[in-house]
Amino acid sequence: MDVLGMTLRAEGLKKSFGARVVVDIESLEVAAGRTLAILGPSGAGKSTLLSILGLLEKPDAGTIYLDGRPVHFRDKSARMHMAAAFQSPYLFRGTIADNVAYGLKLRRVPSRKRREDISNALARVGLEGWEDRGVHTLSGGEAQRVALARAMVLRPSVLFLDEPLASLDPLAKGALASDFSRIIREDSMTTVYVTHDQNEAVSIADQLIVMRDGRSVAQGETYEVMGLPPDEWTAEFLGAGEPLEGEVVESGDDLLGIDIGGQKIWAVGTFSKGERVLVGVRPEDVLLFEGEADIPRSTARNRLDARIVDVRMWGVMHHIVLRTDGGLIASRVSHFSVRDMGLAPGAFVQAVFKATAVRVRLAPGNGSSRSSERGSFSDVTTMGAGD
Amino acid sequence: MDVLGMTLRAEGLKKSFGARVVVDIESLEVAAGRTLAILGPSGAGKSTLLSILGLLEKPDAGTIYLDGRPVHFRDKSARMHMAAAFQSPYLFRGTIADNVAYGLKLRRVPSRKRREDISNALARVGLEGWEDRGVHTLSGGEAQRVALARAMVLRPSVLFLDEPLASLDPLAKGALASDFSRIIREDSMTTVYVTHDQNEAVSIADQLIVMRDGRSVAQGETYEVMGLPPDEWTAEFLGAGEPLEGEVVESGDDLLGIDIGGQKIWAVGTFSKGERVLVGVRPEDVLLFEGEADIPRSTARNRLDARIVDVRMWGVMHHIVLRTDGGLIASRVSHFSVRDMGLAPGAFVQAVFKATAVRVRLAPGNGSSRSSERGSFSDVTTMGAGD
Amino acid sequence: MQVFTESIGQATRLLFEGSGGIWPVILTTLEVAFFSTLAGFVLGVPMGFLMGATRFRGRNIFIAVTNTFMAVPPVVIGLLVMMVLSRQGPLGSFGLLYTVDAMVIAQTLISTPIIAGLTAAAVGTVPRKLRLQARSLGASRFQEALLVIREARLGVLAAVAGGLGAVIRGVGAVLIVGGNIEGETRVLTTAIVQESRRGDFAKALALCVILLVIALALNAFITWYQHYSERSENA
Amino acid sequence: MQVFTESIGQATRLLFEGSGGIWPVILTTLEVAFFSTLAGFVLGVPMGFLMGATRFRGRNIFIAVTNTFMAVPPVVIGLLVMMVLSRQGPLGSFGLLYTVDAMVIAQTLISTPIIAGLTAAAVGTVPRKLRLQARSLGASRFQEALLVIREARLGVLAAVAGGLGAVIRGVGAVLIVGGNIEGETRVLTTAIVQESRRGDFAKALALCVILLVIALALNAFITWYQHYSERSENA
Repeated sequence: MDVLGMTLRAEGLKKSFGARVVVDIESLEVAAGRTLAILGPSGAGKSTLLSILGLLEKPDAGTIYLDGRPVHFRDKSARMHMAAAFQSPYLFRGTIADNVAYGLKLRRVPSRKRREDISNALARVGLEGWEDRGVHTLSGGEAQRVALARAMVLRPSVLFLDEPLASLDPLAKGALASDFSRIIREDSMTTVYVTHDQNEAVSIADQLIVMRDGRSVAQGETYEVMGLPPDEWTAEFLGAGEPLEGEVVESGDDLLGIDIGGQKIWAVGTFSKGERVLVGVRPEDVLLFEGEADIPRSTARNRLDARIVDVRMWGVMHHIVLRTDGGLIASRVSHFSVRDMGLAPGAFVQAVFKATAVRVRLAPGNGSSRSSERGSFSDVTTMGAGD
Repeated sequence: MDVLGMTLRAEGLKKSFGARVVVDIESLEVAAGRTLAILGPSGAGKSTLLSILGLLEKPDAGTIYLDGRPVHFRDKSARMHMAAAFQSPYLFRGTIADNVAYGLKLRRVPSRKRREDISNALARVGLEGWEDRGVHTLSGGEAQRVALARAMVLRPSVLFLDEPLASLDPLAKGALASDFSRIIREDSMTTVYVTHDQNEAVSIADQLIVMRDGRSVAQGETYEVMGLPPDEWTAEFLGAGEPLEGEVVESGDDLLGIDIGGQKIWAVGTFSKGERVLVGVRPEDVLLFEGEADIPRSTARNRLDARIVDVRMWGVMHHIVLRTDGGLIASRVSHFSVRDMGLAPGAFVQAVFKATAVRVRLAPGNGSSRSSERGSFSDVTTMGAGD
Repeated sequence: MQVFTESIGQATRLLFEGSGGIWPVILTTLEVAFFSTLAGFVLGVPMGFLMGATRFRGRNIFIAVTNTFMAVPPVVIGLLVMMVLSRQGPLGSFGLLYTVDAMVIAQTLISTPIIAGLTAAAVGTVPRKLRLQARSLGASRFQEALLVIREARLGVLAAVAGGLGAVIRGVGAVLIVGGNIEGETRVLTTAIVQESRRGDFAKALALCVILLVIALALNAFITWYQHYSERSENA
Repeated sequence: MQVFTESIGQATRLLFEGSGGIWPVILTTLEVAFFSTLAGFVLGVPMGFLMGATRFRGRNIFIAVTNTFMAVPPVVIGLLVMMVLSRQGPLGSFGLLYTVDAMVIAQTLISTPIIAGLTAAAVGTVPRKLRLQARSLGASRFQEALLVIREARLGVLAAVAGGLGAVIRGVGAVLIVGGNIEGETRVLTTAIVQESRRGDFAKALALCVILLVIALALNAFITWYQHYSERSENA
């Protein structure tokens, strides 16, 4: 299918309710056809930001650009390029076909074409032939599929999804997440996706913006932000370890040797010798071995001696915090590993991870920050060595 | 603290709304001081079962026993041993102290003792000194803490929690889950915990009952059910692989060798040679190595040659389905592993896991089922080799 | 109980006689009710939408005025309309006092705030996000408003029925501005007052039966429509 | 406009004169309103709770009867009460016709279904799970009911105010059963009808002002209390 998406950019968005600043975003950009997830806890201003970007609410200040053209809150032709679905499906009274027809009628699509479009849209969300069912007979997951069909049938250039899966149980959520993701990619719509669930964000989005109290605390490519969050709060929110600080001591052939408190960590990237950098690794990329185990050489180039300082349950896994000479890192291991290896605070282990799993960026106060290689954000708070 | 909990048992519970059977549970039992999670998708009848167990709703049929004594729906003295908190905190108008005082007043606790109890209860849920705040000023997480304090201050023998964390964002959820878990264990209350989230269930519960359409499809110790679900639907719901069927070919010293389609799987247990068994392993316990890699001997005793048949995203991880000679197993690996190892459908890998991570039970139609070692359930659908 | 049995017998005869002063009374009642409810609908539904579903400067004052109007006793409205229409009043030259038009004007002042207030409550239950949803699909402000009223149509219908019911049931305003002139401005309620004060229970009861039939038929229709509508949606 | 200015001047004098037939009228109005609303409260709130918050066999019939009663025109209620209390009626021997007691009885029949219906709507908004929550903490059925009514207290207050408002505003029933006897059963609404039909606009307007003050003060109190209550909860 041809590319539908338009580039969505915003500058200086501000919105307050009374004295409370709900949104205060300097700048963001989503390239045509890409997916941005807005991630954050309740009350962070995610939904308000989405409403502003979707021209549904008027910001107190700031401008939104569609393919470089500034568009205003009342710009009807710009709004015709957009569509949205929310956490509650907000279906209108009537049949499924009535609902999916709503936007098409507003666009004066002739009725024969309309019927065809509705039928195709329903087939794509897995509700083929459901046109004449009443909306009150639908389950939560089915209603959410209708809401997506109602937005998607308009072939919007920018699609806004506000926690579309948050009210569903895990089975329905799993089924819908993969369908939503497939449809967004097939149509190459530019998509803005609000969620408080980092798993959903990672599954669906190319880029992340993490919000807290209306402000952006991290922006960038999904795996960069997940691997190396810019601060402690974001790290905690994303379930990542805090960044470690070190100095590049070897550099060449895209491989970096970084000295962190006397231990050397290998990473992939193009920084110069002597530069001070921040380093992060996702807990799920860190394997633990017994302290004295003789680990044969493998592609997992990094081995750090570490002592366990905390073990806590994290659903079906355990989240283990380790102290190395360079600082704290985390690992996620299964229940059985914890029991078999006797992983408890105080135990000595070896933490093993690959060089490619390590994210690196310049430490603050170390010259100007570099721009990301992918560079979709004009204001990149987080960036990594790329891949 | 002394043990508060009472044993809660139920037999033949049935409840229909109109023609729809909402609850149909033959039998369940929670030993004094233990925690049972009722797990299942929306509409499975979880909340109705909790209401019936908590003497809040009248079943159409069946009996509930408290420490062996049958109790009826209108049994006020039995109800005085119970307390509940729900997904919405349902705080009453007034201050926090008014709310926490409610059950104490009904129990005619003198006002000086009441103030003391309220103050202690609030301190335990992390709201020390918040007595005089109005309930409308609270965040979702704070309100849920008040609801827990209001139930807990009564020192109930059985505590009922109905999705207490489902409406909260992940940060608040994480903080509350560990506090709830700690408080339940400190007081040794018998607890029934409804959730649709397997991570929550695993974090908090000793025992699981998985419900579908009002019926129990799996009951047993948490890790037994998680590791070896009794059927395909439950396996899918719990994110586990399907059970593999094999024959015990070696047995002795608690270690079993099980032949599964020509490959041998090692497990821990006490079955006899020649018995046909079902075998399961959690995806998070399965490590993948490249097909030709020479893996040194280690405590991970099981190595199976496998071919990848499916790779899909599962939040921050990937869920990988593998075909072995004995059937399908699953593994969960990080994004970087997938990329670095080129894990894609068709690739050959070695699946490595420990003998202790394997759950085993007799295959159906292979003599009578054995009773579980812990034996809290009178009707154990799932049981394993124990630990 | 004799008074009842006797009166019911006489009332039945009166009803089926077809003659007498009953038919003009019924027609005048329906005429006043229809036009004052129509006017209340045209004025009240947009007012209710503005109050219930929008935010504008002065909205709270608007709501307070409507609530106040709902609280004004019908006899007060009757008196004020009478003074305006009286020969010395500002509109005295039109000679409307003691006519059906005067009754329609007074009853419209009663039905409009009721319809507006109940419509505001009904559209207020439609989630604001449903309007954002419509907007996100390309609806203009006017199309949004139509959708909201359509979503709240059971409540809006109940509002109109509430206005109509008040107009049919009420006696205070029409008694004052209509004057209960036989063959001209006599309506069911004023006729019942007149006949019962004269002690003609049979005639009063006959009129009551007709009034009750109209009032309860309206009530039954609303109840039926709500049930029917809910059921057909869940089918 | 002359009619207004003149009347307002005369009305002001009448109000501050203190003499005349005005004070007995006001007192009778308040007496009827107080007792009929009190009776409506005692009967209507429990009925409303049963309809709005419980499920029992026959509940739908109960609701339908209440709705029907709310739709019955006051003049019909007036006539029926009159017939029951008339000398030939079942309770004729008590001699209640054309007394304040008769008016209280008729107005209670009007206020009770209003209070019951609005209370039912108010308690119906309290989630059923809140009652299960109370039950799970050890509340008996009665304690649950008290809690629900307490949670819905703004709505219950509005229900009582609605009943009181209808009783103060209404004229149809009291005109019939009271008979508008000077110094005995004359109330503000019946006096306004009488004076305006006699063309004594000044006196009618003076009475209107008093009636309006009572009606609007009630309205203002409810509005204030709701705002106050919401604000103090959010403080």
